[in-house]
Formats: sequence, C-alpha cells, structure tokens
Amino acid sequence: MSDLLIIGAGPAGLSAAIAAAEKGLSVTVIDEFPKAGGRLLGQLHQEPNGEWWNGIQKGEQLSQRARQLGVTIQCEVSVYDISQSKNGWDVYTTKGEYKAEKLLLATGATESPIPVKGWTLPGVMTIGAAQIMGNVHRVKPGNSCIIIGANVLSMAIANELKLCGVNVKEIIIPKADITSNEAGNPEQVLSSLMRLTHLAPTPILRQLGKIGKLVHPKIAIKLFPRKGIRMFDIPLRLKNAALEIVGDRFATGVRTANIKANGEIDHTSEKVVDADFVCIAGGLTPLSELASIIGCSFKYIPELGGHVPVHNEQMQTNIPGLYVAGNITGIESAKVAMAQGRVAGLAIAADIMNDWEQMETSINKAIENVNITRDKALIQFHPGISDARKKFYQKSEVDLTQISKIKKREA
Amino acid sequence: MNSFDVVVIGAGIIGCSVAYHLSKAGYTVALVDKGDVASGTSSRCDAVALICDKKPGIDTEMGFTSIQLYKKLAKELSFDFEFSSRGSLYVCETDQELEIANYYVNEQAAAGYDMKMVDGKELLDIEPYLARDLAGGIWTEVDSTMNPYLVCFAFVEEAKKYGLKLYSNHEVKAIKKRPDGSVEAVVTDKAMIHTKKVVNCAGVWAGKIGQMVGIDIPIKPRKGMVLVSEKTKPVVSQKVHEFGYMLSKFEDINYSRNVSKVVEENNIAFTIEPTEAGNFLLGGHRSFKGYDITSENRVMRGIAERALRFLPVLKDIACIRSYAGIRPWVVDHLPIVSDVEEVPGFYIASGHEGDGISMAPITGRMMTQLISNHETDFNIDRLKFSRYKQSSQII
Amino acid sequence: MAVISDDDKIICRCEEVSLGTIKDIVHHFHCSSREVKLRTRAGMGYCGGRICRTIIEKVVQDINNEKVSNESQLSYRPPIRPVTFGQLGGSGNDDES
Amino acid sequence: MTMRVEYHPVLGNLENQRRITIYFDDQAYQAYEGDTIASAMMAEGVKTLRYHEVSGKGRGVYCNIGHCFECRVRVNEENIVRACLTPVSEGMRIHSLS
Repeated sequence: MSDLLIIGAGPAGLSAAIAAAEKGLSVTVIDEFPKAGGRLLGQLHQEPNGEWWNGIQKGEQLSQRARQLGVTIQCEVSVYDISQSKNGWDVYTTKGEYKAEKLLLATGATESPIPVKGWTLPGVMTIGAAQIMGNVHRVKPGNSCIIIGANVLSMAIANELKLCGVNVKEIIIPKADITSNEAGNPEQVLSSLMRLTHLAPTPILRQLGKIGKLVHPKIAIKLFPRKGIRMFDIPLRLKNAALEIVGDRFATGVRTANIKANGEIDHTSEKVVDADFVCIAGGLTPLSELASIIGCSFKYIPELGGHVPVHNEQMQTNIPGLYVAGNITGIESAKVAMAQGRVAGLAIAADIMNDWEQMETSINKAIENVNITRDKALIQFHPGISDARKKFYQKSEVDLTQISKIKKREA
Repeated sequence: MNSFDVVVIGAGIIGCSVAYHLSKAGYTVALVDKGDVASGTSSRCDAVALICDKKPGIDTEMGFTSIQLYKKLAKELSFDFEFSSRGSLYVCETDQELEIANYYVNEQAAAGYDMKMVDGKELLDIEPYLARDLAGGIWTEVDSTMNPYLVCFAFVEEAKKYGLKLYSNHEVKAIKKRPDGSVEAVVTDKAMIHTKKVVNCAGVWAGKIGQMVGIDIPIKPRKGMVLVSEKTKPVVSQKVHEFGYMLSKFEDINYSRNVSKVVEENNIAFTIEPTEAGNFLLGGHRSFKGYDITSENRVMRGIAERALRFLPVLKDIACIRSYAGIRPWVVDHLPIVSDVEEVPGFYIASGHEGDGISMAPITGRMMTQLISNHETDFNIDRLKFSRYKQSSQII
Repeated sequence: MAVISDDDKIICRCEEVSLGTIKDIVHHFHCSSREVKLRTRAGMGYCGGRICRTIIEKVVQDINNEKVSNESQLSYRPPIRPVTFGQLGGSGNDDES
Repeated sequence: MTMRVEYHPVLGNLENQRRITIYFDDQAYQAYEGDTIASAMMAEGVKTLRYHEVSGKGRGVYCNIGHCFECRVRVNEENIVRACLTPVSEGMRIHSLS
C-alpha cells in the first residue's frame, strides 16, 4: 500500500512523483511501456536558442531523480480496472493488484485516427508510432515515407524522421470527408498552422505565424503554392489530398490528387507516390478511459483536444482522492505536463497530510508556474488553450472546500 | 392527433414482441421508449432460449413453445437475428449434484421433454475442453441461441411493415385516465399519445410505470454481469453451464456448493455460450444492487475463477469486455402477463427476470390474444397480476 | 477515370466495419452511436473501441445533426486492457483481509 | 538489410549493442537487447505481425504504444502480447496470429 499510486510514467506522472516524494509520501509509478518517460521519449526538437530538447535525456533525468527520492517505478504493467475501497484505491493490473490511498491518472494522450482507405495495411502507422520507432528504438520503419495529416505534431516529427535518415517525401492532407474533420480542409489546416505561436519550433511555422497576422486564411490558401512549401526540405502540400494508401501485402505508396479551388478532388490529376511506409497524423486526444470507468464527469473542450475529466486547478477531479495531470487534462507540451505534475504532487501531499493551509503558498506558486510555462510554450497544440483553461477552471464543479467537506463527512 | 389502438411502453425484447404481434394482428400500435430500441436489459444480457433452466411445469412449457416460435420467426422475419439451435449442456461438479439433476431430468422427461443424462466421459466427448473431473451432466438439444438485440430490431422492422409507429427517446411521464379509471392517453416528455389500451413492458422499470396508474408492481431489478472473451478457438460449441446455476437462480433449492467466498457471496455460477461473431459470453451472476449496472471487479474475478474450474483452457484466453444488465425479478419467478382489474385498458407484460429472451415470442403472442379477448395458448391464471394482491392479503 | 468510393474504407479495424456500413445504418435508423455499435459490431473488438469510437460518434453526430455532448455515448467498461481469464480468476481472489 | 538508425546527428551513434537471437514463425532473426518485438521485427524488415482472424488480411504495428492491439503476437506457445510493449529475450519464440 502506497500513499500515492501514479498511472503513467511520463512527464506529468514523474514530476508529480518527485514533488510528492519530496514531501515524504511513499509513491509508486506504473506504466505499460517498457521504459519510463512516456511521450518525452520520442521528443527531439531544437529550441529557439539552438539547444536540442532531447526527450530521452529529460525522461531519464526525471526517473533518476524520482528513484533517488525513493519512488518505485514499475514498467510493463497494464492497468485493466480500478475500484475504490474504504482506504483508497484498488488498481488491478496484468502484474497483480496495487493499493494506494490517493490515485493520480497521468495517462497522457492517444492519437486520433484518420481512417484513410488502406490504412490497415502493414506499413501504415500513426506518426507517433514512427517517432518512437526512430528515436527510441532507433529503427526506421522504412526508407521513404509519406505523412497524411498536416499539424504541428506531424511537422515536428517529419523532421525527426529525417534526422533518422528517412526520406520524408511529402506531408499531405487526407481527402475531406465525414471522418476527416478539419484535417481534410486546406483552408482550416493552414489557418490553424498560421495561428501557432511566434515561438513555433521551426522557422517556417514562425513565418506562417507572421503571415497569419497579416493575411486572412482564405487569401493565404489561394496564394499557397500547389507544389507546397518546404519545411526542413520536406514539402508541405495543402492542396494535395491522400485518396488511398495502396499496396498488396503492405503499403507501397499513396494515391494522391489535387484539390480544386472549390474543395473538390481533381481526379484527372491522380497519381501514386511511392513510399515504404505511411504515417497518419490525426493529432492527439486525452486518454481518459480510466477516468471514465472510475466514474469521473467529463467536459468536451475542443481546444484541449476533446473530452477531459472535470478537474480544478489543483488537479483534483470530482471524485475525492482522484487526481489528474498532463495530457489527460488537455493536449499541451511536455513542459506544461511537468508543471501540472508538480501541482498534483503537492496537492496530493497536502491532501494526505490534511494540511492545505500550510501548503497553499507552494501549491499556488506551482499553479502560477503552469500558467507561465503555458504562455511560453513552443508548441501550442490548439490556439486558445489558455482561455479555454481559464473558463473551464472558473466553471469547474470541483472546488477544494467541497472536497474537504466530503472528506469530513466520511470521517 | 396521435391516436393508437394500443401503446406499448418499453422497446426491449418483450415490448418489441408485443408490438410486433399486435401490429400483425391488425392493431394500430405505438411503441414508446425513453431510449432507443433495446437500450436497456435486452442489450445487456446473454443470448439463449432455454428450457433446461426452468422448473418443470408452465415455465418449461412456455419456454419450449417459445423456442418453436423462434424457429418460425427466424424463417418469417426478413431481418436476421442469428438464430441457431445448438443445444445446451448442464455440468455437475459432484455426484450429489448429479443426483439432484437426475431427479430433475426424470421429471422433465416424464413431461415429454428431450433431456438426457450423460456421464463424465460422455461430457468430454461432447465438449472436449471441459475439466476432466466432472461428474456428468444433462444434455438438451432443443435449447437455442440468438442475438437478443437483433431480435428486437427484427421485431420492430417487421412490425413497421404493419404500420407500427416507434417513439424512441420519448420518456413516459404520465398516463392519463378517464373519470371511470380507464386508460385515456400516454404522456411523454415530447408528445401526448391517445389510446384505450396500454401494455407495460418496461421490465425493471415496470414499477415506475405502474405507479403512474396507481398500482404497485413488485418487480425488483436483479443485476447480472457478463464477461466477453476475445474471438478464439471453439472452446465450447453450445451453451454450457453448471447445474449450480439453477441453484443460484432459485433461492428455494437447498444445496450449497464447495466454492470460494467471492463466488458464494456474489451468487456466481459458471455459464458460457458461443456467439455468432466467434466470441464467448461468460457468466453468470445475480445480485440485488438497485439500478446500478457498473462492472464490479470482484464479480469479474469470481466469474473468471468459476469459469476456470470448469473450462481450464480459458486460462490463456483474454477477456476483452464486461457488461452488466438488470433483470426484472419477481418473487415467484413467473412473469406477469396480465390485465389489471383496477385500471381498465392497462396490461402488464414484465417480470421475466432472465427468461425475457426465451419467453418473448410466447409473451407477445399471448398478450395479443388477451387484448383480442381470445383464448391464450396457455392457461395464464398463474401469470396474473392479481396473484400479488392475494398473497399480500394472506400475509 | 473511376472515382474511388470512400464507403468501403474500414473504420473499425478490429471488426473490419466499413464507413459505408455505418453510414447506411445511421441514415436508415437515425440511431445513436450505441445502436450503431450493436447493429454493426463497430467498436466491439479486441481494442475496446479505443481507436474508432471518436470516428463513429462523429459520423453519427454529423448525419443526425447533433452537437458533441460532454458524456460519451459509448461507455468504457473494464477490462480496459484485455486480460486473460487466468489473470482475472487466478489465485488471490480470497485475499479479503 | 537492417533498418537500424546506427548513426544519428543529435542522439549519437548506436554502439556496443548486445545481439540476441529470436524466432518469428520459426525463422531466426537478430535483435538487439532492449528491442521490443515490434522494433526487432521492423529492423529486420518484417512488417506483417498478424493476420486478421476473419478476413485474413495482414496487420502490423499501428500505434506502437499499446493502444490498438494490432501488433499482438503469441509468445512461447501461450501468451498473447502486444509486440510494441514486449521486450525481446534470447531465444524467444514468437508466432503470428491468424
């Protein structure tokens, strides 16, 4: 029995573990991936000051620090069920049962699918799958690739694949249909790229950001060259749609066609672009199935990437003793996740020691740090995150006093 | 103005069958449900029509007739509901159970039902993956399987051809009565539907509908959890269940199994059945938990534990999902298929507990006979609602 | 040139349910995503619907002209990762203390 | 041909990897210690890890983090595991599902 069990050894989970362990809590972190680090593991990009953000190193630093503080980190453990008991939580895993007084869900995100014809063929994978294959396992899924889906994540990973020696032939968008959302609409794709912060991780995105302040997306997409623009020497083609992934036993290429000005497909321009593998980049959405089986309330917030469990700024959900941090609360960068993890760790410590007053200052400072980190973030997955968060927390049905009341009644 | 000969409340398998049979008989029918078709118990249950789990007597008789009706419906209805007659196998863990089973089979056989005893060796010929130390069992060929929610869809599709009007996502809020106390209209959150006859097929929610006309229907929700396996090799080829299932269903049989606390406390008995899609459904479990349909971890583990006892091959097979349903339980384990003297025009077809799937066709048929003032296929005096009034007077 | 139809593309990878099948069901029955699941088996496979559920809900919402609600219609049910019956029902069930 | 990223301009070079032998559908393959089944097979150019149980169509790694279960394989006769989450070990015998 630990004071705190954390599900997910990513940036949020590990940071929470560190913060809680520093306050003297016994903490266990579990994760189903063989290595600790979560989504940090795949990340590799250059900061504006020229330094590389090496996620593997960051992950190692975090897990080392956690272990130094006595945190138990166990990998290859899959949680399949959770139930609440008198003394806290029973967590059922493929490696047996874990018990803890408080529970933190830091399960991160999952990639949204874009179903493209042929996407079940071997050799078709999510962009995140290719990222982990290349950066973590140091294996190329193939020598050449096409990426379907143009967003901040796919553009960052396209460059990482290039660094692994993959010939990324082009980034294109899926053919618009009922399943593709905005991902298939050239104007909306460009518009969301243009709304990215001026601190975007690549010069071309920063450029688009600047253009975005001057030109309406409607006009910008008209001016956008059919051949695409080059980013790290990779063509970003927004007037070109993926119709179908072709291949017999595995993917060998993508049938593409031009998109006409009215949005229709110009079938006379169809051609097959060869590639060894194909990546689908549908963006990220919070992975909240555990919160769902526990019975959390949810809110649909598009800016945060979809359905998020209702929680307050102290990272408490509407279920007493259950906390959330990181991408499960909305899609943001690893740095924000780390800052949120710290808040959760401190709040849980305050909860266990039943001493909110004494820890109030440090918790508030940690919350402030989340906001500062968010505002400085290089990658903002959705424009309007800050505002959406503020609104969400103002209206949050979870408030501290309410939870302490519940606690008292139980006692 | 919305006006129908009959309004059927509840689009579960009983309501769908009643609506179908009434529509086919020429009545104008409205089928009303607070959700979609089959959005309650009928999509959270197992998928069999059995006679071998029933007590000898009217229970078994109606069950048998209902299966014969299913066979006809499978041919008649244009919508495939995955019907097949696979048979079923009861397994007895001990000689003592085998003895009780033997007594039971003799009684059923005397009534003319085709059930036979098999010994431990024959069990393995029929289902080779069963544990090798079982005492024996009962084999029934008549027992059948189907997909319960597809049955609902099939009834509704067919009934629409006869003019059925479906009011899904209409929650019944009130039932209006005339000054003489007879039914006048059903009021939902979205519409007022005029009618002289209402059939309450709301299953576990039948009591709430009953309250709207001032009667007390003693139906309680009884929860049952089911585990779903991955698609895998044919670990069984038919419904297989432990004889202890009977013992968990009927509280009045005095026999206690040598089982773990988890199995005992949660009233768990091994059942497994194949589905058309190649998965297996595992149960069974019964408990009174109000309207709660969450999946309970203890029950999941208990079901798995009991299943491994009888079918060790399951050890390396994955459970991919679980669900729980609530079944309309009545104290005497016989459904209510009845008119209601106090409220002219108000009928009840509910309280089938775990037999709703089995009994749907015969219930729909007899409710139609009742409403048409025809003689019912069976003497349904024992299914009358008034039996509860009498018993409470006795108490 | 023959225009490729998208209707035969797969939405539910586990049960291999196509977009066309799902669209037809929603058009015909104007039903919820839960009913789509029951009628087509989309989302009922090995992965627990984790990959396709958002797409199914989107198709249903688009055709029925509904807004995205705060609570999903397709509930999650344990086990949220497949677990063998051996792991579920193995020793340690009577560990009540 | 190996698909290993031996050289990397930022992450550095792969050095002194311990090689082990694993078997996929009874054929021997070289893997590195620390590989998952999925990365080991992808390094060897094997993309198809499983055949759909109904249609028989090939499937491979899709999400690589354990969510989609497309890469599930059978290991050592019994256990079905996700190739993307399961580290290889010397002499491991892996079988595709169909």
